[in-house]
Amino acid sequence: MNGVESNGQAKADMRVRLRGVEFKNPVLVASGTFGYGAEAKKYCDIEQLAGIVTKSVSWKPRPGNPPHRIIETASGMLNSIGLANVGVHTFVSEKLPYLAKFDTKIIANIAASSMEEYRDVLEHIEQHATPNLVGYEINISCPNVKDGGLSFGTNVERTEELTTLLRASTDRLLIIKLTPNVTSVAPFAQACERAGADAISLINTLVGMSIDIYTHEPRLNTVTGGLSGPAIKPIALAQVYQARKACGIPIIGIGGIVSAEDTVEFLIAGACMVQIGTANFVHPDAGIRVARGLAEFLQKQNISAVGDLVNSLRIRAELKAAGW
Amino acid sequence: MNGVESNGQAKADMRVRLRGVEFKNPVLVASGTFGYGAEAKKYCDIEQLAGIVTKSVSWKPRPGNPPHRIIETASGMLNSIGLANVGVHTFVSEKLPYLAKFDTKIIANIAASSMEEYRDVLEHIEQHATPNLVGYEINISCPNVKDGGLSFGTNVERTEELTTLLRASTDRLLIIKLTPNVTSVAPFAQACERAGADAISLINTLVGMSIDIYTHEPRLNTVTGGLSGPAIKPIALAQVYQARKACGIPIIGIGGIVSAEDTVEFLIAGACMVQIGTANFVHPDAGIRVARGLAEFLQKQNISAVGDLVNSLRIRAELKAAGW
Amino acid sequence: MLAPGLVTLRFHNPKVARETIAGQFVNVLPKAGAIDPMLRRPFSVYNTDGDEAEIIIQAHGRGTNILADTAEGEMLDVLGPLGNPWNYKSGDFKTAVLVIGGVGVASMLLLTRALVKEGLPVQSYYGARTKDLLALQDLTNLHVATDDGSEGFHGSVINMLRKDLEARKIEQPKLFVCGPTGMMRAAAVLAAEYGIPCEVSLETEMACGIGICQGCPVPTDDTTFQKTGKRFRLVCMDGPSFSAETITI
Amino acid sequence: MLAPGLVTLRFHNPKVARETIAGQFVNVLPKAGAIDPMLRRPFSVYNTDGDEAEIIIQAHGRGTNILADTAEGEMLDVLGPLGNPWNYKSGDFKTAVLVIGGVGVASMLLLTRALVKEGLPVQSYYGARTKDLLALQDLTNLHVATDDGSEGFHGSVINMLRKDLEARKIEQPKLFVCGPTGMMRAAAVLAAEYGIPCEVSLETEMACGIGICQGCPVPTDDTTFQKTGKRFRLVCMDGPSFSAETITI
Ligand SMILES: Cc1cc2nc3c(=O)[nH]c(=O)nc-3n(C[C@H](O)[C@H](O)[C@H](O)COP(=O)(O)OP(=O)(O)OC[C@H]3O[C@@H](n4cnc5c(N)ncnc54)[C@H](O)[C@@H]3O)c2cc1C
Ligand SMILES: Cc1cc2nc3c(=O)[nH]c(=O)nc-3n(C[C@H](O)[C@H](O)[C@H](O)COP(=O)(O)OP(=O)(O)OC[C@H]3O[C@@H](n4cnc5c(N)ncnc54)[C@H](O)[C@@H]3O)c2cc1C
Ligand SMILES: Cc1cc2nc3c(=O)[nH]c(=O)nc-3n(C[C@H](O)[C@H](O)[C@H](O)COP(=O)(O)O)c2cc1C
Ligand SMILES: Cc1cc2nc3c(=O)[nH]c(=O)nc-3n(C[C@H](O)[C@H](O)[C@H](O)COP(=O)(O)O)c2cc1C
Ligand code: FES
Ligand code: FES
Repeated sequence: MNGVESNGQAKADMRVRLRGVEFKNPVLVASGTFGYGAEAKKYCDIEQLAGIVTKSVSWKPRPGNPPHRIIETASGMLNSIGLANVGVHTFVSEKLPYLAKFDTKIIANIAASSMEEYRDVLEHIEQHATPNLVGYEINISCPNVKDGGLSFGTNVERTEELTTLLRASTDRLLIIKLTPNVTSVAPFAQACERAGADAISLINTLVGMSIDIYTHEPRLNTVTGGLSGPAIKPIALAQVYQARKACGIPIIGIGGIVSAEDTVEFLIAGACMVQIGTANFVHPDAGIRVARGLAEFLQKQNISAVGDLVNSLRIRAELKAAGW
Repeated sequence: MNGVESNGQAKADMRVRLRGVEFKNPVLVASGTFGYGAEAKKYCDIEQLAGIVTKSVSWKPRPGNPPHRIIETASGMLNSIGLANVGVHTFVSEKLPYLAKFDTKIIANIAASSMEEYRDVLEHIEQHATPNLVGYEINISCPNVKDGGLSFGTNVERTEELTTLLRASTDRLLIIKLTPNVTSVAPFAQACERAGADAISLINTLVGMSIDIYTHEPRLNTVTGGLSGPAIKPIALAQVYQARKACGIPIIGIGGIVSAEDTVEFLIAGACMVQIGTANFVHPDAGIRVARGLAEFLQKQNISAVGDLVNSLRIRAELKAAGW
Repeated sequence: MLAPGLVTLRFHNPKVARETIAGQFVNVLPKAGAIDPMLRRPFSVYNTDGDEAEIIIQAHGRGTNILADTAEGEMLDVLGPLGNPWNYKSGDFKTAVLVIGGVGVASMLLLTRALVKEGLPVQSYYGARTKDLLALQDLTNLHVATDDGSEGFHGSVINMLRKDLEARKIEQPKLFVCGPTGMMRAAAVLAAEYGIPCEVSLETEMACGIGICQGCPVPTDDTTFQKTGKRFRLVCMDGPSFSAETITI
Repeated sequence: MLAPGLVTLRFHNPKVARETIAGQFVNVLPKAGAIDPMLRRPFSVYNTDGDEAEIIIQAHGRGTNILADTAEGEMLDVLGPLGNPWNYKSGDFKTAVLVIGGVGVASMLLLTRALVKEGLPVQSYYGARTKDLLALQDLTNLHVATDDGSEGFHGSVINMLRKDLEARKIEQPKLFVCGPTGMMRAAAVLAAEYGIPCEVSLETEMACGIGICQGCPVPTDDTTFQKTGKRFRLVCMDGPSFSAETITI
């Protein structure tokens, strides 16, 4: 399956497995940054992506927040979309079937305001699952709606309880998406592991704010919003590293990734896959650019499989001894 | 005292008071980003600054961490200086007397690894206080030394206990410097208020990381370090706003400020003063550039006193009603 | 230079040049490879000519300042054409009335051309603060208004238009409006008053320009909301031009 | 162009041009007003001439690529002169031996001039990967080594120097070394072996260049630590050149 390049060098094995599921490569596109595929299709050959994490879906459709929803910041952006989505019924009747046409994996991201709603949405999708729907990403970390799950994401017990509940409802991949807006991500990673999650993904956006100095009004209509983009990459990387030390389940790294080099950092820190978010807004084909760049990197570095990079951080002995 | 410009417009009143202490303007330079004054003096007319927050001082001198200590990131930087400092004895024998020559206020920043060390350092400085030493900033938030106070800064009870202890030891300004690496800054702000702090300052740096993709080693010798600069401004602003809602004591805003406009955002969000950090590395006179720009802004906007900006955020009624 | 502060960028892009219909826009990266500023900036396609296209940039912020400084020969990273065309084939008018404020002029050349091709008469009402800010070329049957009276009608372009509507000078008009929000709102009110169709081309912040970020909503008006169940429409996908009566500007 | 990949920037700055002593550096902003990349970049002052100064830039990263693209006439934001000069007045040598690798050549022109002014003979040992990468002008008594043997000695500049030291060709030498870390380390070892003074000019990341960030430490060697109590010295303030025996490269 792994081809040999004309220069004789073996192509690196880009495949990744998450429990039974095999992905083409480690590069997913992040929830809320790729729509439901149809919009970006024109600019991005979806089938070159490992998979698409769909926009958070809730039981009922949500109109989202009033404008302004996005503000550019230094090497990043704030958003306050407010989980605008079509609701789970349209999701299963229109979006999933549309996405089923592509040779790529689909992970349905779910947002809700109660245990029951999370379960109901998941079970409804289970009942209408399409062949390439491989799992769920549970958004307990949206900072810009009042009832967007952050009350779960900042509470270890509720995170564990929710994960246990959802675990009972599906055999597909169950991925819990964690928030960086906590003192330590470690206990959350451990709670997810205990409750049987297949993986965790992190980070969601950081709580941020911007003010119009002439009107004295917050620039985002929800006062604060979620910060994403290259600005947050160092924070995301630190949290992936801390989660890696804390738990044994796979980690999907997210936050400020724009290049193959960024991706390699996340893999070394301990993630086995990554998601591309904000970068899709700049280049709708960012995901495949990153995947392609990653393959080239592996080949240049003579690394035969992408898995060899995962969790390959080298910390010198004296630092380890000093407790770092 | 407030002059009138030749064009007839009154100059805005830039003064700020923190309890008994009057500052020329709201612009301080942040701890660890301006040395002890001597180095930057050549490039910056120190007397135009409201004051200098000195590099964190501990009981004994600290050599700091081995290289590499700084890494540039997207619109920011990571540092792992490791609280390199001369120790409190040299601080009072050399640094404070040197700083006493300038017509500006000095705030001594203290870092320690135990309650007793914090108190001892503070009391030692008290005994050797110079006339322009107006107070203390207590660093309970350094993310890049193992014993750098973050164990205080992420624990509400210890924050309160420490503040109470130090309050008993000084009548000078007592400012507690908070970390953004917590789930919510609100209880910390409240603990400081309860324990009698005169003000809180925030934010210190965010925990971040960077990896050399060729050697697989962390780029900073301490694996993780502290993220500062424009990248973190939206986060800092949100935390100032959240602290403002939570407590009644003055707030000093810090984080990514490079311009007068940035400063105005922090004032509107609820800070009454700001500190310039990383920007000093680019322009050692960043503080006076910002102060001058702020005076011009006030004049152009016909705002008669800088205090009028403080906490002037306008949130529309419907948003308030919705709980934002 | 068209007028002070406006810069025209011409670039080779067969796709944009050949496929753009009047009213569509492109999303342009201020600086390829840079991560600050990071997001693309949307601009109306001003002109197309063979394989080349033009945009007009009013430099006033981080991204537009960089773009206005683009040197001859530099590469421009352009995504487009995006959005929907002006709805100039709606058939509910006999005279197209272009109502233009400031850099809104950038979406009017292609529209004028398209209308002329359809055989529809065009009247252009163009307002600016002062004479020097007018970018006059390419407009047909021009009526100029300046706030300071330095040229044409002394006052707002909306007041000038109101007088002409009052005097029934224009046969079965439809307004095509692009300019500052205040002007678009006033035009919408005027159109409602006279019961004439009115289309406005909106500006909102955009992260993607292609419908994947949901960052560019415009609230619908209550009737439309009740009819469609949609509280918002997306300026990049559903617009940028909307029938004024269906939205809340 | 001096050599492929090296760009010379000449700028008007009376302070830098008049005050710089050989070995000092300037800290240059890649792009004034930009917040990414944000930090200044340090460069040796290569040449001074009246009110003008020159630096040589090897473009290989975000900041140096931007600087290498600086257009004629653009403003350059330069802080300096910074750091200490080469210690060429130490009096403990009769022949100055410049040991140069790659872009380390940038700090050698002013040093050569200063040494000549002091009446001290200069021998220049200059190594590069290949012939084309050598920037040869301005060097006195040049001995060239290339890794690929395309010019001069075939091998490392350190081995070439070792042979000449072995042959006692050089009278009471002192080494002034600037180049890649590995080369500087090797030069220090060589100097220790022969018991000759050696000064190395170090490169570390710098945030400020003026001593306020503490970001640029170099560890002292154990003896120096025991004598001074200082575990680190700052490259920007205490350096950039150090007596090789006092530090741990
Ligand atoms: C469909 C459409 C067509 C447009 N056509 C033109 C045109 O032909 N010529 C022209 O000069 N301008 C046009 N604009 C406005 C132009 O996009 C903004 O002036 C530009 O994005 C401002 O960028 P900046 O970096 O200079 O400002 P900054 O204030 O630095 O931008 C910060 C952020 O806010 C956004 N933003 C700021 N102002 C506006 C605005 N008025 N509209 C939308 N986003 C904004 C930016 O895109 C960026 O994301 C159009 C806007 C839209 C939506
Ligand atoms: C005292 C001194 C004198 C120097 N003189 C010269 C000279 O004359 N000519 C020349 O071409 N180079 C010189 N250098 C090296 C030059 O500063 C770096 O090549 C440059 O900073 C790299 O910036 P970048 O943006 O291209 O690289 P990036 O990798 O994008 O830079 C990221 C960060 O790392 C720092 N950094 C990266 N490489 C180095 C390095 N080798 N040394 C120090 N900091 C680094 C940058 O300053 C920046 O903060 C000197 C360095 C020092 C300390
Ligand atoms: C506009 C926007 C919308 C988003 N919507 C969602 C969402 O619906 N559900 C979710 O779990 N995360 C959402 N996110 C978070 C991203 O999936 C991702 O975690 C975050 O943006 C960090 O990655 P990035 O820096 O690559 O963008 C959204 C992010 C952005 C910028
Ligand atoms: C190099 C460096 C050293 C710092 N040292 C200290 C310190 O000793 N004590 C402290 O309280 N904060 C220290 N800080 C944190 C700053 O005072 C400030 O809180 C932080 O950098 C955020 O502000 P900025 O984004 O403007 O830099 C340091 C920051 C930097 C970048
Ligand atoms: S700009 Fe992204 S959806 Fe419209
Ligand atoms: S670079 Fe800041 S102290 Fe040396």
